[in-house]
Amino acid sequence: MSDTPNLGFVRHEPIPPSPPPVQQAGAVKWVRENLFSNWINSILTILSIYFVAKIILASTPWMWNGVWTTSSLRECREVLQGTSGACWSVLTERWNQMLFGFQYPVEAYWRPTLAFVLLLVCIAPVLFQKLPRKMLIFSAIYPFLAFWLIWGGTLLTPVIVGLSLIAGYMAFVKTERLIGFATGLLSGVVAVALVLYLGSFVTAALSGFIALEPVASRDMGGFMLNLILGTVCVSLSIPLGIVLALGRQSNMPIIKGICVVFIEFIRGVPLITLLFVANVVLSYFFPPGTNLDLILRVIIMITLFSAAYIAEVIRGGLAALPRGQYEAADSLGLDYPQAMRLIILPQALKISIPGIVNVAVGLFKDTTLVSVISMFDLVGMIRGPISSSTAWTGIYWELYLFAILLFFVVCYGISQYSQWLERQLRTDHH
Amino acid sequence: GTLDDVKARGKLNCGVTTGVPGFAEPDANGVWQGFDVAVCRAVAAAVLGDNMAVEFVPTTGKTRFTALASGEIDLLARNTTWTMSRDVDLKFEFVGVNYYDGQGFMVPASLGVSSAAELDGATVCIKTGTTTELNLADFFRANGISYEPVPIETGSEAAQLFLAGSCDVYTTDRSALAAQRANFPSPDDYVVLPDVISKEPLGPLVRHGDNDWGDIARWTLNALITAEELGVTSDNIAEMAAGTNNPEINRLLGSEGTLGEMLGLDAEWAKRAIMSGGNYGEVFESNIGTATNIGLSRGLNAQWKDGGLIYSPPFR
Amino acid sequence: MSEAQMKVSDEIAISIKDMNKWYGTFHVLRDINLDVQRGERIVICGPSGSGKSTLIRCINALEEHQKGSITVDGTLLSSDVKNIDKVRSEVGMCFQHFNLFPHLTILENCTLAPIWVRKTPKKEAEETAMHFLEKVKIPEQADKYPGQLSGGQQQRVAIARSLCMKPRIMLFDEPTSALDPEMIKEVLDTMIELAEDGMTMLCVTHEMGFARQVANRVIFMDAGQIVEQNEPEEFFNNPQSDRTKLFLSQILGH
Amino acid sequence: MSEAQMKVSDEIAISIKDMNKWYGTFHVLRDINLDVQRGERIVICGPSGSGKSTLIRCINALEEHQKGSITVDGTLLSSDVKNIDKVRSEVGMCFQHFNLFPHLTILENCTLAPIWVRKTPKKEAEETAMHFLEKVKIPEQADKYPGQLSGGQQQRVAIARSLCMKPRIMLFDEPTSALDPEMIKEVLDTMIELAEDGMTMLCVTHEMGFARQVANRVIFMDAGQIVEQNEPEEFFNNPQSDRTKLFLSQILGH
Amino acid sequence: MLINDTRYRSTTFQVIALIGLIFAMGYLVSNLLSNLADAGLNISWRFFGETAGYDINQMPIEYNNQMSHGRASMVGAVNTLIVAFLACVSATVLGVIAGVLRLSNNWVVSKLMAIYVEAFRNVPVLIWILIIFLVMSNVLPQPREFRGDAAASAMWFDMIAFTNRGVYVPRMIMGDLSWLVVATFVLSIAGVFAFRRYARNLLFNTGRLIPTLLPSIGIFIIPTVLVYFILGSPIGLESPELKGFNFKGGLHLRLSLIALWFALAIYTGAFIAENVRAGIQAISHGQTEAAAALGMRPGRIMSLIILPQALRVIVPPLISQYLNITKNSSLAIAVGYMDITGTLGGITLNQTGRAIECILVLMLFYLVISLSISAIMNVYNNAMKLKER
Ligand SMILES: Nc1ncnc2c1ncn2[C@@H]1O[C@H](COP(=O)(O)OP(=O)(O)OP(=O)(O)O)[C@@H](O)[C@H]1O
Ligand SMILES: Nc1ncnc2c1ncn2[C@@H]1O[C@H](COP(=O)(O)OP(=O)(O)OP(=O)(O)O)[C@@H](O)[C@H]1O
Ligand SMILES: NC(=O)CC[C@H](N)C(=O)O
Ligand SMILES: [Mg+2]
Ligand SMILES: [Mg+2]
Repeated sequence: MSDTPNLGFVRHEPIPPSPPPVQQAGAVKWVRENLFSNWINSILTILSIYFVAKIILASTPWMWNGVWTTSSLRECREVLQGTSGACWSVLTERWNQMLFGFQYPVEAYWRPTLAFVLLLVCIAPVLFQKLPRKMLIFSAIYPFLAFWLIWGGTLLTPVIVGLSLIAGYMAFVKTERLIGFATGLLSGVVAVALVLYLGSFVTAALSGFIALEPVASRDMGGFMLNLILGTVCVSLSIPLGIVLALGRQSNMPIIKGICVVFIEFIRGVPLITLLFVANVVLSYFFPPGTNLDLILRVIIMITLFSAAYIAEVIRGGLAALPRGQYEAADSLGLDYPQAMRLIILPQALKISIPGIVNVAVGLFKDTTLVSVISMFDLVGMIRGPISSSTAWTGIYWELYLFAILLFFVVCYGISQYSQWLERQLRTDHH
Repeated sequence: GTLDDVKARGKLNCGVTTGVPGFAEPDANGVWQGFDVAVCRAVAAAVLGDNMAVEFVPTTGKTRFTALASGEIDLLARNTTWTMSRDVDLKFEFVGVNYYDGQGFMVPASLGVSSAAELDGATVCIKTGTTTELNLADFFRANGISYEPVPIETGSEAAQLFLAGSCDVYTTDRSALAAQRANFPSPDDYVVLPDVISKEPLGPLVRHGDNDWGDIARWTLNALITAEELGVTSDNIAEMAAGTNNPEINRLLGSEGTLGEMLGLDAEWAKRAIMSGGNYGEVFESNIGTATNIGLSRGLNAQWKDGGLIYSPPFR
Repeated sequence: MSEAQMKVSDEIAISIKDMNKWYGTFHVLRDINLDVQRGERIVICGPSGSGKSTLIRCINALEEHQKGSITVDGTLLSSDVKNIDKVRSEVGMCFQHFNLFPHLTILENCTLAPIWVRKTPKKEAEETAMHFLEKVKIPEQADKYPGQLSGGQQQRVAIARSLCMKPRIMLFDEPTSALDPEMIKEVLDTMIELAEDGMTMLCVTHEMGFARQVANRVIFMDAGQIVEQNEPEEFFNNPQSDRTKLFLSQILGH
Repeated sequence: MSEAQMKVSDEIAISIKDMNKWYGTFHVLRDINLDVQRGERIVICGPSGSGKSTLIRCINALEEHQKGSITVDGTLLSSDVKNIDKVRSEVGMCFQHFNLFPHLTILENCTLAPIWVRKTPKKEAEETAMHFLEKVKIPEQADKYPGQLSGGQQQRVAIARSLCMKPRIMLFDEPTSALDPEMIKEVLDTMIELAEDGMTMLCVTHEMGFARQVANRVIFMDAGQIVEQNEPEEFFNNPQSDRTKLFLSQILGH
Repeated sequence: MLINDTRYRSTTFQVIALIGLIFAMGYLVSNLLSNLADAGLNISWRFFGETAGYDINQMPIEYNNQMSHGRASMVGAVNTLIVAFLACVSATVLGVIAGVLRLSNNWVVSKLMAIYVEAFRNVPVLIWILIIFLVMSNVLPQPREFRGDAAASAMWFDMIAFTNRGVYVPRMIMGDLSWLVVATFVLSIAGVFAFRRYARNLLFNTGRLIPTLLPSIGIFIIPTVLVYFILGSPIGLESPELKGFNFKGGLHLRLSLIALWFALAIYTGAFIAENVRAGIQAISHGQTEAAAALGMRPGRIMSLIILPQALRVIVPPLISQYLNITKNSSLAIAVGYMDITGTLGGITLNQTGRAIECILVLMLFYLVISLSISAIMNVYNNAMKLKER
């Protein structure tokens, strides 16, 4: 130990804080470290900057010189006189068709617009747990309101459907407490059917009562159709997905088998083939005389499609719950439906929300495939009526950029939300 | 039967093309117009008394037959060629011919091609799922020349590719070629070759088996044709309906006989059908005739008396 | 120890006869015979894997047994769901990891089963729940969520939750083994209080102090069998079998 | 303590002069001056965040310093990759979380670097590896994967892995703090054995028993500075600064 | 009641479910049969043997319009596999590069990659397919613009022509002894592997690390080139040549193929990039540090430590992306690429009107592919599972 230096050294006052050396801070350092840290990086940086600059130089004049006020491509070309420039006027001319399709009555555009604005209000409390829970009441009313706004007709129709659901729910709750889940379900269904049946007389008698001009499903089009298909199918597929997920988790081999076959089958085939089914064979499976229109058949198939994917997400959520939760529910004497409804699903669904949101984004993008079976969604409008119209044959960049923008805004927004939610779930307690 | 369904629904579901100018295309207000559309409107007028009570279902070459077979539409009026296999094997009922057509080729004038036989090695845009696809294969095989098919779903996309020069030739029914060419930015740069490589009798069709409904569609079309033959037009129909001294006109317009009842309709069915868009000639002229920018002449589609093929069985 | 002797009646609360259980081909429980009088407090101990948890879980039918019979409060545990439901509503259970429902408040945790299983009106259920929460000394936490509570508090909530079903028998499966030392005491205190009220209790635990103070009987299990049972004093001071001696030397030697 | 006194030579293994380091604008290490003789065994302690790990990591260039110099075995640590490689092959390091490579067997973990960095023939590398695995007393685990071992075993493998590179200096960053109490001992025993073989060691640890038994010198760091350094006996019994006293009272008071 | 007895409870439920399923199925099938009967149709597979009558532009296997619908479907199936394979390979390359670059410490590059990933992930793939298709058909020159002395466009190196009908590239013409060249080429690929193995063993045995990159390239190229010239250039390149309306000769990558291939690759590449990034980030930094502390260089750390571990994380989602590519390739129909959806599900369906049969076979085809891919994935997952206690 003899020659260890500085033994017993004690520093009495701390050294005052000192700034780091110059080359260690500021913009210079940032540039050196982030752009030119070695020669490969430098080359990459220069290449990328060159590349970006080229794109910007090429596209800005085109965008900037854009023409906004002509009524056909020919006029637009004349105005531009050979200089590079976009014919944005196709957007000002046809924005309404791209958003609402070409058959939706112009004077009723406010209705779907309002419906989609309210949609934001409706899903806000579901997506953000911090908002007041009272807003959920509006979320519950919303589907009926939106139906009325978009499809029109008398307000009585959605009101009666709503009432029938309430009646069904009451009947279910009452009977379930007295007798049991299965009976409750049955009486609920009976109550719904009864109210609907009685209600149909009322609507028939009072079809003009607070009525909006009715619009047929096949008149829906444009981006509105994408949004309708997206929201309707995802909402419908969640209950179905839950049932499938529970079935797949079940230890009864036959039920499990049915669910597995269904899920794997749907996930194994492309959506297009399912749309073909909706388009050309589904009608054969309905009793003779039923005539569901195309949009309904498409909704059925897309719902089945997304239900299979959502079931897999929810299955993950169910698997993530500790066994103890199931056992605690059992030992308290809760039966299977109660345990699922009160204990398991609320937790599993919460874990699954980010996954469900991802499926929803994917599905929303996939709604463009309906253009392949000649429905006029946003892409269908662009490919069909707009580009084949005499005035605008030959234009594509402007139209598709608009479509890209719309989809990007919606999908990017949603996926940012789901990432936020994932971070939230990772940190939050209870 | 379909008649009852249509009456109960109050609307006729009619399948049309997704957009061929002059034949079926929604105008700026979204109202469907065209030669095929007129047939639908006439049937709706005859059956429902309202020529606007039609729900137009746009179909592609691919979806049209399943739409009809599955009952999604009651009547398909979509420049569809009457072929034996469609009639017999696919179980449809063609109710007549409203346009006698043939398959033709359109090429850019600058190509300097004057006959289809010079098309060896050309790239050909073609609508899939049509008779023309098969005709084309047969034609090139028969002539021992090669080609490169570019299959396209809808007419508008085919036109886009053709205009961009992605294919040298665009082939389909000559009527459709003319219609689409009329819509091109500079129609004169493109020519339709003189060759006609097939017979394409285009007509409306219904499902096989429901003969009552088929009769209504068939005789509505015939009523339009007969009206032209007898000189009944939308202008003079009102006075003629009051009664004329031509008994066939009287039977047609219901002032004499019970032809309407036999169809399960009222006596004025044909009058309404004709009033909806005029007689066959009027429909032709206002939608695709020489006065329109499509500019098709009657040709084969002139009345038999004028040397054409348009010929209706008698109303008796 | 002396206070613990009170209120043991002759009525039989649980009666297990020649009970056997297999997991697949693995014979977990062998010829278990056990009668528990109403008001009795039994502590079960034994090495890990000896089948203690399994035994407890068989009693409220979380696991089914394959041979022999279990009768709880006169109800024979058979494959009839009605009987199983009856037994479960008579028997409360506390788990090692509490298993509170994290998405419900403490109060909702406690009222859930009374409302849905016992069909008690909500108001009444909440009153009962507050009563038992007071008993376990955390009424002020009623509106919090389980995640906001310490382990000891959570376990006490779990006990209160079971009590809200007004069970006549309570089962505990190592209720303190997931807890930090400071918290163990608060949970044991709650259990002792419960014992003093005369609750019939079966408790798997290695807390020997608790066993001494509260139990009427200590059962030692090994390899799926009940090896030895005795009053606590006798059991600890004068174990009969070698296996028990070895085991006691290990856990008391700590 | 006495055995620990052996084999300290005059040669200087590590010499740190006026070393400063910043993370962004945060001044983590301030004017560090430290000379380590060959064979010396130094324990570094201090409150969390005081920069102990950072200091250790600067020595084998896992972090770069911005001012001052570090010389290891005569090699000046500059931005020259050659020098960094040289230093790293002289200096072994053990991390708090072992950082074994989970996709390789224990033996492969130990032979990877000798083969690819030192270009030792595989056979020879394996022999060396087995030798060191025997030294840390787990030769029988050679063909298992890290995931199949307990924490203590994993840490011993990590030590063996470093030793296989035949380093002249070993750095340890809280090698035992992620371990259960039983396992701490087996790792410390290995380290003590290493110390007895005369390895130069720098060890961040709060195991004061270890420090007393093995260290030649204990260094106390606070706020990025070396506040005090002394022989262990002196350091523990007679700390000079108030900061040290406070710190020692906390960790020894346990 | 059976339902109250645990022994029979689940059986009872299952029997009820089964009966329900049978009834539902029966109901659907009876509807189907009665609807078909009403329409006078039937289910029949005869059409598969009948003459197709239509032409297909891209024929990887022999086909002409006198062959059967079954044959046409097979051409379509092979075309599906071709585009799926091309897209899988390019999406992987693109995704790996973008994923790695996104983690790069070069700010510009990583931001660019982030933009790429977000832009392409959040817009429907159908739009990308259509855009690439339209842009290429409108921007690229027509074949006839290559004609004449003062042609508006020229071929690259006189060999490659970019036209708005696709890209024409040279094709290899196999001469008499060409099999020898091919054999040499195959052998030299084997040689590269053998050499790398040898180098590895050399390192393991003697500790000598010989350079492998240049020798590998050498072994890869030199023997083939030598044999090629020794045999007197038996393999010729057939360059495309403008003849009549189109380029003749060479290999024609049709516009529809390119649009579909590129769009699928770029779109899926964005997803793969995210998987790659997540996979690399999933490997804790401690692994890198431990390896660095052992004296390993960054390149070695990547290849010996990070990649082997990251691959386990990356491969399963990668394979499900391959599945997505295969399924999305059915969008071929939007640009007229003659895959199986275009032949069997398109023209054959239209011409024969056998909708139910065609769609059923179409679904089965995709199902078989999907199930095989997932089977491969399961095998992989099981093989690669990290050993745990
Ligand atoms: N679901 C099961 N399937 C198969 N074997 C099981 C299952 N549950 C428990 N076992 C086995 O049964 C035996 C008894 O388990 P049990 O949990 O009852 O032991 P224990 O006495 O409670 O032990 P501990 O003190 O560790 O909780 C153990 O060997 C265990 O591995
Ligand atoms: N990469 C980094 N970037 C910025 N700050 C860092 C980084 N690494 C460490 N620090 C900060 O530097 C300080 C010293 O960290 P260091 O890990 O050296 O402390 P320590 O003494 O080892 O503490 P502990 O006992 O917790 O391991 C801490 O305040 C820490 O927050
Ligand atoms: N242009 C069309 O789509 C119809 C083509 C042709 N007349 C057919 O019926 O098949
Ligand atoms: Mg246990
Ligand atoms: Mg540290």
